Amino acid sequence: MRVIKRYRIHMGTFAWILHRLSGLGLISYLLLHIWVISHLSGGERSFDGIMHSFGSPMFKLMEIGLVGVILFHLFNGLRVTLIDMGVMVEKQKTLFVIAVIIWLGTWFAFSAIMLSKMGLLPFTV
Amino acid sequence: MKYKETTRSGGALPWLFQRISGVYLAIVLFVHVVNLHILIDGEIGYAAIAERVATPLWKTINISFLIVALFHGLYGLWIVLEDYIHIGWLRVLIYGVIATIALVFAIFGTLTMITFQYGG
Amino acid sequence: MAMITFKINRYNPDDEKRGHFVQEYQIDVPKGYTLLDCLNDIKWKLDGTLTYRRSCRSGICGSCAMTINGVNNLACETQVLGLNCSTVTVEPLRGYPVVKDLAVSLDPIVRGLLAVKPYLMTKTPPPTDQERLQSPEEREKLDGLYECILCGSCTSSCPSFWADKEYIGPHALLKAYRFVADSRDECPGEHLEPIDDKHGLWRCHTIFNCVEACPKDLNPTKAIAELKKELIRGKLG
Amino acid sequence: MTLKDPEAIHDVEGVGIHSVHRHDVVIIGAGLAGMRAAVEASGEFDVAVISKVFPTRSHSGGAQGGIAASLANEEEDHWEWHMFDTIKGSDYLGDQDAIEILVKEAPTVVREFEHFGCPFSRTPEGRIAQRKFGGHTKDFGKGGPVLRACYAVDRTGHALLHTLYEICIRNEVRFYSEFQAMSLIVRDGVCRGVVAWDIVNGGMHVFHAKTVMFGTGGYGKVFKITSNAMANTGDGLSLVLKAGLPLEDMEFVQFHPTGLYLQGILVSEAVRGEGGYLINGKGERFMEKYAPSKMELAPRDLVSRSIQTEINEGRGINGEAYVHVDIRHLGEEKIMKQLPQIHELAWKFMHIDCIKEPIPIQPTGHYSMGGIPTNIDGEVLFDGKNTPVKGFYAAGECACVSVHGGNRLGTNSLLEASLFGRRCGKSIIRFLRENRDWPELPADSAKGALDEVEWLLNTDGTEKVGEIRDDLQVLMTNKCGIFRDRATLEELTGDLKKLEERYENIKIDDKSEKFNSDLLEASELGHMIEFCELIVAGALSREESRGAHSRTDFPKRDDEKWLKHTLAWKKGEEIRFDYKPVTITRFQPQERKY
Repeated sequence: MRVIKRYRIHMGTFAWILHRLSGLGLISYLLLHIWVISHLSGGERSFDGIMHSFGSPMFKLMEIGLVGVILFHLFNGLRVTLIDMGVMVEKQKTLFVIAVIIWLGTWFAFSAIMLSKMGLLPFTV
Repeated sequence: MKYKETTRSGGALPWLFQRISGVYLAIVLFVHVVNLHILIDGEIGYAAIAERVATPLWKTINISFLIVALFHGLYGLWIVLEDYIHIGWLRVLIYGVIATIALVFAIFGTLTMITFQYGG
Repeated sequence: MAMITFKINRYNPDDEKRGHFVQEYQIDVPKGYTLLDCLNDIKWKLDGTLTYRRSCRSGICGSCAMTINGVNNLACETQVLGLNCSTVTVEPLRGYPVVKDLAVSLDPIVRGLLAVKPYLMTKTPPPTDQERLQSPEEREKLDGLYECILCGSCTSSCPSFWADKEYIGPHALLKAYRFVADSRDECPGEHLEPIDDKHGLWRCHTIFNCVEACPKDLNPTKAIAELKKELIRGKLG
Repeated sequence: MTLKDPEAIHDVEGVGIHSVHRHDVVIIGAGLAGMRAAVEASGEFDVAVISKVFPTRSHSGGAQGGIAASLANEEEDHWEWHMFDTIKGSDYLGDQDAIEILVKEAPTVVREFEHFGCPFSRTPEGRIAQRKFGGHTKDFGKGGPVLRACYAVDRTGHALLHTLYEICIRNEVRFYSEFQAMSLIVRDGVCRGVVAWDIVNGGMHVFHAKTVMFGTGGYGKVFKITSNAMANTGDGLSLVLKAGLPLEDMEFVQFHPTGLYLQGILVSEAVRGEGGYLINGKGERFMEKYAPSKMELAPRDLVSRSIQTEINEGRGINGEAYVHVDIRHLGEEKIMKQLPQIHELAWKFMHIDCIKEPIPIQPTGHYSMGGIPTNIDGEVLFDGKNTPVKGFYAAGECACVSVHGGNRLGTNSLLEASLFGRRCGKSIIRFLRENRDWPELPADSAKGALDEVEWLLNTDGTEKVGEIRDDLQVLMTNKCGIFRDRATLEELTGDLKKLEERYENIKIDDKSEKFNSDLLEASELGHMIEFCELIVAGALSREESRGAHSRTDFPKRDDEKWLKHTLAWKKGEEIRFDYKPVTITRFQPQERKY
């Protein structure tokens, strides 16, 4: 029989796993981003060309996802930094909940703005 | 009764810089995102971007952002990989690859920023 | 009374071929029975070959730490009916070499502990016929640090330790801070120096599994945060 | 292993050459006594500590309330007062020369612990804090309870034990963790080492030593309801008996008044020291009947008898076999600050919040006053004339100096273990400075132990170890507990013979060598039956009530006949007794009232 080697995932573990995954995602994006921006040197045609290929609504929606990942990494990172500074170490779960609330709140706000710019919302923000 | 005689790699200062850079990135990124996605109306195109990239202030911010983000991201990547990879030669190889990526992209990105002239 | 099935992860070092396997035992569990009571029942009545460590059965010696339903805890402090399930999975502490059944090697715990020079270090000799003075406020700083029973639950639950077997472990870091925080210790650097290492303090990624696992409700992550501050302060002069 | 001696290592039959170790000092047991001795001797000599559990798992760590010393940090106190209390507590059976050393050196020992780094609780002035404990009084018993027990919250034993382990690490003491001592090598009155079983890897090891010290602890596990750890099976006592040496005062067994109901887990005397009440089924503070002036802070033997009497006479809570200890009136703040572990234990094991509810308790087997006879320097004695065995020492619960006599006062055990452990260390140093030669190691040293293991692994009977042990524990609790009388003790003697016969017919399930706890439990059971016979025989022959030994058929203390220590040997089936006088220096025996 196979040996079960499981360990219950606590909130802190969950935060850590998400932080790592989002971090890995972001570093890939960063490298891509630098490459895209480098097209500025090639002049308007080159830049708009590359931007155009990312301009489909599909990519726009993915961009909203990207903002979500960035914001999670950002707020959880701030949580970790606060803990390292000794702030709310004993209340890390509360701190995580707070971080998640702020994350979802800001993400929602950004999404609304971006969607309205794309004209996907019936109203403008 | 000694633990392990290794050359101490420390890690204190990179650790600290990872925190500081994280906070710096949080601030700059916020400005960046607000700037690009809220203040710019309509399509993000060459003109809109180029206008922002051309000023010396934005150049400085962008270059520092580039380098700090590369450090933060790639050092983070290294920490993650270091956790799981314990084969000596593989570690050296990966470290080398990451360092090369960091160097290449830092130079590449910086050159883009410095050499760029709007309308030129 | 309730019939409970215990799925126990077993391993016999004399039977390497078979390796680890899961064996099921069923016993009637009366109210108030701890997991240790159940293991004893199984060992004494059903299967004498079942092996685990135990001693004080009152949660102070730290012998019987194991992974119970996927979480580390002391068997003697786990009320079986309080788990509210008809099947209880019992495994040896994760991350340590298994010696036999639920008994694991303590070497990683001891190695980490020895590394931090876990003893009070002073330069000035103690006063004769008198204790060193320590105010109640200074003493209070040791609360939550000195109570560690070295059961190994924390280090065994730490994903950093799972990945890096040379990681010193939260138990050792907690012990290091127990001395760094002691107003009587005059050589905090001696405890800090060994942990300023890639297998030391900096391997902690504030995952908090150790806090969840500690049967004594201690907070190694908090101690680690304090140690990080202490070390950074030292580096920056 | 250091080989300071040019002599070649001796061959021992049946044991591989790599399993023969040599150390100047070999200490069995890593509790307070053993490790304190190790700390003392390790400065100068090569010390090895053998323990069947990892050092910090030793049961000294289970002690909660405190360690006695007349530091007078909180109020006036004198060693003479402490001495009087200890002697009166012992029901005048304690040897007063030893007690004088105990109380005089106590402050030094406690302060040394502080210097080692023990996290004692503190007074506002920054000194070691002290609390009240049963039987410790002011002004030779005339005043009220005195603040004498130095404490680290309610984890004193834990704090002391871990501190000692830390200092042992500092002193580079060699630990052989998880080695079970199987036999003691004594030939011609000279101790030459021990034989021990490597629990983790299996295999017999011989430890050749110039000096051996026992700090093997007590045997609470012979009782069904006990505060003791499962490791407390009194192996050391049996080893000593098998080596042909006597045991002293084995009939004196302390029952702690407050063990958690049915579990026996210790509820520290600090609970009463801090002001807890004992309440019976009728809601009365019944101690006023038994000890009108000291109430709950009377010595343990008296309080245990009082509780048992209440229970026996139907005044337990709801008529059941328990009473309540109530600390609700102390308030949440004091409970959480001074007794956090009690709060935790009551919650985890009884699901009782002691801030809001009283804790159900019953007396629980706790401590053995008797043990291996030693003199004040920790040297083990051979006979009633105080002849020491060369190179053999003992301290702690396994030893009998005797400072506790018929009944031990709370907090004197941590003190005795560490203080006499320290004295053992010092006399070991003196001995080793004068005796540089290795005693000869007989080639057949390991034979007894090897035979025992082989028999245990191969015996093919029908009895289960667990069942026999269960029966032994129930019998000992019911028939040799707080109250004893001739009829039941005689019955018990017969019962033990039957158990012994059943033990001959056991079978163990686990036949492997590595980490075979089945094997070790079987061996431990053999040990327990062995010395239980001595406890019962001693209780049967001592026809008086003194301290913890309470004969319902002889309710009075009889100084005329019984102001003396029992020494007992076991030769085959036969038990031989001898007696030695009690040393009385300052305080003449008087009636004992609280």
